[in-house]
Amino acid sequence: MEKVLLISPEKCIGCGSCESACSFANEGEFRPSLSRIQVFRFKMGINVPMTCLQCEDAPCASVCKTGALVRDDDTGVVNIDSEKCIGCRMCVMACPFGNISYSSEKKTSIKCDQCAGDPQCVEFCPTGALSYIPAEKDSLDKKKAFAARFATIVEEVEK
Amino acid sequence: MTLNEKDYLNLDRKDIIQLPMVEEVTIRVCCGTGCLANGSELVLREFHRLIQKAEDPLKVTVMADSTGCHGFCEHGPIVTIHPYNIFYQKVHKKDVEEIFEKTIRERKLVRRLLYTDPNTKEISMTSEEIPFYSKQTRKVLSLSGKVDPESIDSYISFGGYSALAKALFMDKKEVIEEVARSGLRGRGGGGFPTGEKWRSCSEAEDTERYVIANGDEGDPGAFMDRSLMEGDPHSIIEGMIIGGYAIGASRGFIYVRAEYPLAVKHLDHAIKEAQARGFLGKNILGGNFSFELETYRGGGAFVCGESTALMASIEGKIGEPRVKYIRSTRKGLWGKPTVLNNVETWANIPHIILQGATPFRMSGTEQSPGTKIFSLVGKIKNSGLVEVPMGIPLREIIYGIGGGTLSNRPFKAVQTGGPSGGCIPGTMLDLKVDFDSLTEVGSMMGSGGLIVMDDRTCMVDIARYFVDFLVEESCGKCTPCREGLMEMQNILHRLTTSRAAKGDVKKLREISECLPHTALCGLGKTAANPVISTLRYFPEEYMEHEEDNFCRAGVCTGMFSLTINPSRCVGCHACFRECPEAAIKGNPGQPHEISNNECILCGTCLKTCKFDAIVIGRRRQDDD
Amino acid sequence: MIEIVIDGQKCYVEKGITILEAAKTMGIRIPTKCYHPGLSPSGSCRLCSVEIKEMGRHRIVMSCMFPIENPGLEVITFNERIKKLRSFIVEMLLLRSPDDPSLKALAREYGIEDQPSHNSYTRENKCILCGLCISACEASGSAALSFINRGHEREVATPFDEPSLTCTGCGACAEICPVNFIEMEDKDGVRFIWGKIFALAKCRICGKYFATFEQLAAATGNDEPELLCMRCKQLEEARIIGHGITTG
Amino acid sequence: MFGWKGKVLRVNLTEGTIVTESLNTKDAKEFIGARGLATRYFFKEVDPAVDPLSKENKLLFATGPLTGTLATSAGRYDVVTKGPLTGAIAASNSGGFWGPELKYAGFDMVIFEGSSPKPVYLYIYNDEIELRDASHVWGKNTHETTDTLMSETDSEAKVACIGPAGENLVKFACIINDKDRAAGRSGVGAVMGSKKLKAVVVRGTKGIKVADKEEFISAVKSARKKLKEHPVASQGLPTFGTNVLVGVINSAGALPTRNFREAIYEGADKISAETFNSQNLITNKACMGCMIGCGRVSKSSGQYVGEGEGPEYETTWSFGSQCGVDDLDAITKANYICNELGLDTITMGSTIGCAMELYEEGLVSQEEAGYKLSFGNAEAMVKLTEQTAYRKGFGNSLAEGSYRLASGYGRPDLSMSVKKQEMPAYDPRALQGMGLEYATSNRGGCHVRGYLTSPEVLGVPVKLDPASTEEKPKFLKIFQDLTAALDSSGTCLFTTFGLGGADIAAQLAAATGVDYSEEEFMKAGDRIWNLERLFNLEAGLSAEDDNLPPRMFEEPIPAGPMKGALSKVYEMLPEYYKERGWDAEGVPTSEKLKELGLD
Repeated sequence: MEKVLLISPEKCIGCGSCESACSFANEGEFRPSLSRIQVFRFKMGINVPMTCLQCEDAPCASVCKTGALVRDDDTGVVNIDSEKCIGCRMCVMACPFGNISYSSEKKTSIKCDQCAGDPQCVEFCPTGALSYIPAEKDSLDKKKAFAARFATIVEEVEK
Repeated sequence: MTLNEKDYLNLDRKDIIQLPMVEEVTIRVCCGTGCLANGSELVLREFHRLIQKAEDPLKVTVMADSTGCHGFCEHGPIVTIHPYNIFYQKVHKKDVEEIFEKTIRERKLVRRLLYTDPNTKEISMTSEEIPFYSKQTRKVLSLSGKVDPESIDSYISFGGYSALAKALFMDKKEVIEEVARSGLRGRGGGGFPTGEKWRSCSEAEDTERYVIANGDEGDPGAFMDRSLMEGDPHSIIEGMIIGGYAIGASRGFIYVRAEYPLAVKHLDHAIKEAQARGFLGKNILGGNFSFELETYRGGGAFVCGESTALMASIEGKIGEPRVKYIRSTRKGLWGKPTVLNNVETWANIPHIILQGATPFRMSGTEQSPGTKIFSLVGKIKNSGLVEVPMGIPLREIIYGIGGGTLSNRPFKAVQTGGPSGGCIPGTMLDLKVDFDSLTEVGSMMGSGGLIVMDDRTCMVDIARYFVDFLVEESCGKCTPCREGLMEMQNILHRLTTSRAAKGDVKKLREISECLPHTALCGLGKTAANPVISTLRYFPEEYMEHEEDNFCRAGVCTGMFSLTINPSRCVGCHACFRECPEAAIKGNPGQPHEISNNECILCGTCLKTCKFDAIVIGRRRQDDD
Repeated sequence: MIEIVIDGQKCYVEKGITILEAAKTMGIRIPTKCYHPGLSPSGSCRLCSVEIKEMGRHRIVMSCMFPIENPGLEVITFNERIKKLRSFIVEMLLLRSPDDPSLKALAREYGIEDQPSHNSYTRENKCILCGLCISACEASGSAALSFINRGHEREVATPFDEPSLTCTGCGACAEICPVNFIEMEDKDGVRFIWGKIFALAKCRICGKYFATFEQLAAATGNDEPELLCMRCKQLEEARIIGHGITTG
Repeated sequence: MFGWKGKVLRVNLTEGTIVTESLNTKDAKEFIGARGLATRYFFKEVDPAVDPLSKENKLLFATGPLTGTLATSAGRYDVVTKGPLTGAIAASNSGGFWGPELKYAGFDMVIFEGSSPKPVYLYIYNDEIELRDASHVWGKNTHETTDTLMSETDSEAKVACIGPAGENLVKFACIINDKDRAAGRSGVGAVMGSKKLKAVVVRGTKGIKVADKEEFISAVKSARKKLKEHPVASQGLPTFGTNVLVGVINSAGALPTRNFREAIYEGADKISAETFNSQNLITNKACMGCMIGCGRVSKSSGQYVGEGEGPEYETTWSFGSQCGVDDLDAITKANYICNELGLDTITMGSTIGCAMELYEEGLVSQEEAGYKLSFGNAEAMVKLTEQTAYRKGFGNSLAEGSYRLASGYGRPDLSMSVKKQEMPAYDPRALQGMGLEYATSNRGGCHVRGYLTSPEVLGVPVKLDPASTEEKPKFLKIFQDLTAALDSSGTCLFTTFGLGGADIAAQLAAATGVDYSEEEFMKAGDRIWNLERLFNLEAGLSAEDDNLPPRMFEEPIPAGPMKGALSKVYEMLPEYYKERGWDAEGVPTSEKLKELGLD
């Protein structure tokens, strides 16, 4: 069953527990710099967690020449096989949202894989700003709305 | 020195022979590479000039042709005159007029240009009388030296392309089975049964198939493929067309070593002629079978002779070996089923098809039927190309055909199979030469090189020589060959230059044990063979080099001492003249002496002395 | 699925996968140097040897390339013979790159003394010629690198040793190099690699130089891509969303 | 190492040298980290008699082993030095993101020695560390400084800096990190200013490993669950912040008003959390890894227009009832000024309150003060706050704190301070336990050294009668030890609403691999407390300083639920000393020191 990781930035208090939990789950240590989710903290208490949207037509996967990035059609997750990453960083540049990064130290690109169905960022989010729910119409709409915010705001600015 | 009675008789006989009158005389000038290098083209031109300007009308029609290699290259340029079958050797431009006058006009022999056996002093008029030829079984080479390589008519006149015609009337499977029944094994060195290879390829499911002839002959001293390509190109082409028909290929490639421009020229010409005659191209001989053939000039590297590298090279990639655990017959050139055979193998095919498998099996052994061409070189009297039945004793080749070692020094070893082969010691002179027995003693057939060595050959130095060659030729792709060979080379250089370190021989052995199992391609896997086989048969020489700084063969500079045995020295003074350091003292006619203080142990006197008077000994402890 | 035996353990593997891949699924580690899961194997370092028994015959094969085609294959990934062969390869690689930590670690694992007793040359060029950089470059679509020269003189180079026309300066070659031999220097807004000088794109927000223009164009398919580093791109997106929260 | 990073950075500002040292692991185990461990280092290296603003004093920034992990609210660090306000050990604790960042850069602690000839800041990027010129930010406020330094170093860098107050050696200048988080008390910012150290900028990309991952995560999950289930931590603090206490403490008759002359405030409703939430609050925010999120993102309007964070309850009190001001915008604005200029809000507000009383007593003239400094003059309060940071006009007198101010007018008794540091927002006459806490606090008047308000008012973990002295010494010791250990672990005091020592000890043990039982953990707290006490004794303080202002004993609370109450600290002190294993003079006995390994 496809599930979506839904971000509700209005609920985020910017504690970064998600970053800690993510890095701990994926790297075995508390290391926000290698977290697959990043919290951006703005003035007026606005906090926005950013992580991979698992695009259906993922630009990162389409530029990846070694098959390190592949979208799993069952789960909808764009998975990364770090062993296959050759460090060309094309995906980093191709992602329009900056949601995939490259670690020189680990010699691989890193991105959210939703912890294989048990996202730890959600587990440790204290406010429900992150949730992991079945991909039903409602949640998909919300996810789309989240992504659509880029578009609407950009339009507004352009007007 | 006196000549014996027989010599006189022979001499007289040959001198007085009056050749019969004939209507047409054909003069064939060998234009194989060896002879060309010695000026055979000038010889041919001189004949042409003389024929044209002949003032008194000749009573006969005279033609002068070029031919491919005769094999007896040591004695080139070679000129044969037919129908008399006269075999003149070491003919130069200046001799042509004499031949023309004496043999063509006067129908007499030019005695000094005939072959004299160095052992028996017997003089031969025809090649059949020369032991070098008479003891061979020339099948594949049967037309070499007879056929004009640049004339398809010449080839056809000797029965060429009749095998192809026969094959095209056979079922494809029958052709393969005939080849399989013949027991022909790959002449490139691997010895893989050719019929099996063809069968496997024909059974691989695919739409396109290829045949390739490997003419990337690279072993030092080997030139049998070259002789065939230059001297009898049609035999190869005919074999390949038959092979292409049998496996269902529509394209073939002849991969020719970059350094063989003449071979390319002859092959290209032959292909054009064959196309013109309908032996190549669409609907060959009016049937359904179409086949295109082209030559491909090699990448100029030894390793290109390795099958995967060769195919990579044809594909336009770097001629480097590829790791393959799937046979080329399933996935070869451009991933398609491919039969790759050596040119000599291909040249065997018309014989098998035309005469049948059973006659083919008459020569050779059960497991290795047929004949094999060897290039016999080194410290041997008659060096050249020899074709012998498989299973022939080594002794027969070296003493029977080769006439024994130069200067009759003790035979020490023979290196077979080129750089990737191995040394067979003198104690194994009666070894039967075929694929399996050579492998058994730690050498290999390889492409058929035979390098003869006498007791003045240092086995460590020989290993160094081959390893030097292989280091140069290693493509460098895989670690063990690139680094391991280099490391072996370093050790061998130390061993042969008085710089041996303790454990060097042990390390050499270790590397030579690992290399065959780890290297990527055939070249690398066999690259340690020169070291392995010399270590196996001559370990004491290695230990002498490492521990005692001693080279018993007197080859490795500075690793021996030299004295003159006064009972053997006749005082010929030759060594005195050659010594670069004037270290040899003595008056002509009296035994000489070597001054240890001045001698630099270069070994020049050793090579100079005809009386075996120079004695090689160990160096004294304080010599350093 | 084919049944085979690896180190005495029966297992079922997909037909056609390599021994190395099969061993990995069983948690068996086989050392490699020229192998990279994302690239097609070249089988050139010869470190990953294993022994196989097929139709009664024992032989040594390179696990990174040997495809498992037939059931009943027996694989021995480690024994004295394999140890000897791998030690030999490690020693040979060390001759080129004696200071490389990963090679030194392998040497320790295989019980090789620090200084190979027969070490008779040291090289300036510490490249172990594994070819990963070339494969990576080829995979990335640039194919700017290849081997030149033969044998011991073999080297990785750009065509004619000139700055390559196709190189985008992505640096994958430097990243993938197992002995950190390939030099890539970013300084004062300029990247220097393989003799080619690239102007680096400067992030319009943080001002950091983050990529070559060539690579940006290649990745985005846009000749005039937005000059934003990954972090600032994310920041900008977050800012837009954050803006949405207050206004909406 | 696990939990700890195992590295200490030592920066000599006089010489401009930077050295990385290994962490003393024995001390780390015994003193945990942050407050405890830094105090241990400090005491070993610095003569307690040192002049706090001399170059011989040192300034230590220290994290705990849990700082930067997922442990409950583990975003904290301590600044340890000798306080210029108190002359006692100063350990000021702050949250935000700076402490974790220092850990991510690979360090447990930074020790500053000497003093720089010119303004500098330290930039740490993992292992790349350099002292940089800070002339261009010298004089700038903390927000400008933070923005400037982030833009010239790394957009993700974290900045701890001083404002003009620290530069001007205001005795209660604080250190501000992440713009609005303060290591507030005792004047640590002045020490930083005296060293010409404007800021410490950190960017770290490394990680923190824990000894037993599974054990740790399960301890964290269980502690987080408890916090989630506790109403104060999961609802009260996130919704109202600490301001929730305005109403609570006022109702308890313990809200000090007009320089502690009264204990209930008629304007309490106007400055309550409810009022604040409706007119000032924008949203709440959290420090690194904190699930409580008590931080206030706020705004002020009208003549006091502004944006920023806070105030905390103690600030609302100090600028509110302590000064008789009921204008939340003014209070909030004063708080913003303190954050921006680098002032401790408690001492600032309380000192102004003291000045107001001095004014009302006729000791300070309008001319001198520049304002009609009656209680309730919000405008004067806000303006004087700003003047204090710059030591302008009357601000120069205020910059010395209430004790020195009042003493200057011959009325030290009007300074509502202990050990020269102003008491916070809980009347010690109303809350006997808090009185004892103030009197015995190692850094002077302070509420976060043993927060007995919790049992005395909130009934957490048990309800104690605030008027009673019974059990207070025993409870206080436990609270003091727990707080010392907890501060040292790098976690936040507020977690104690839902957690006990065992919960923190379990997280600490799993993180570090050191076998901290609850008992060991509390003992470490005891050890730290005694160490601080030993420092103070050597610094010249004595049992006489375990005291409260005379008003607390002499002027009964005039009205409200606690009307008539006086402090009974003297009654509790002997028992407290005994509880602590100290002699009658308040000196730790040799047996006690031996027990703690401090001999």
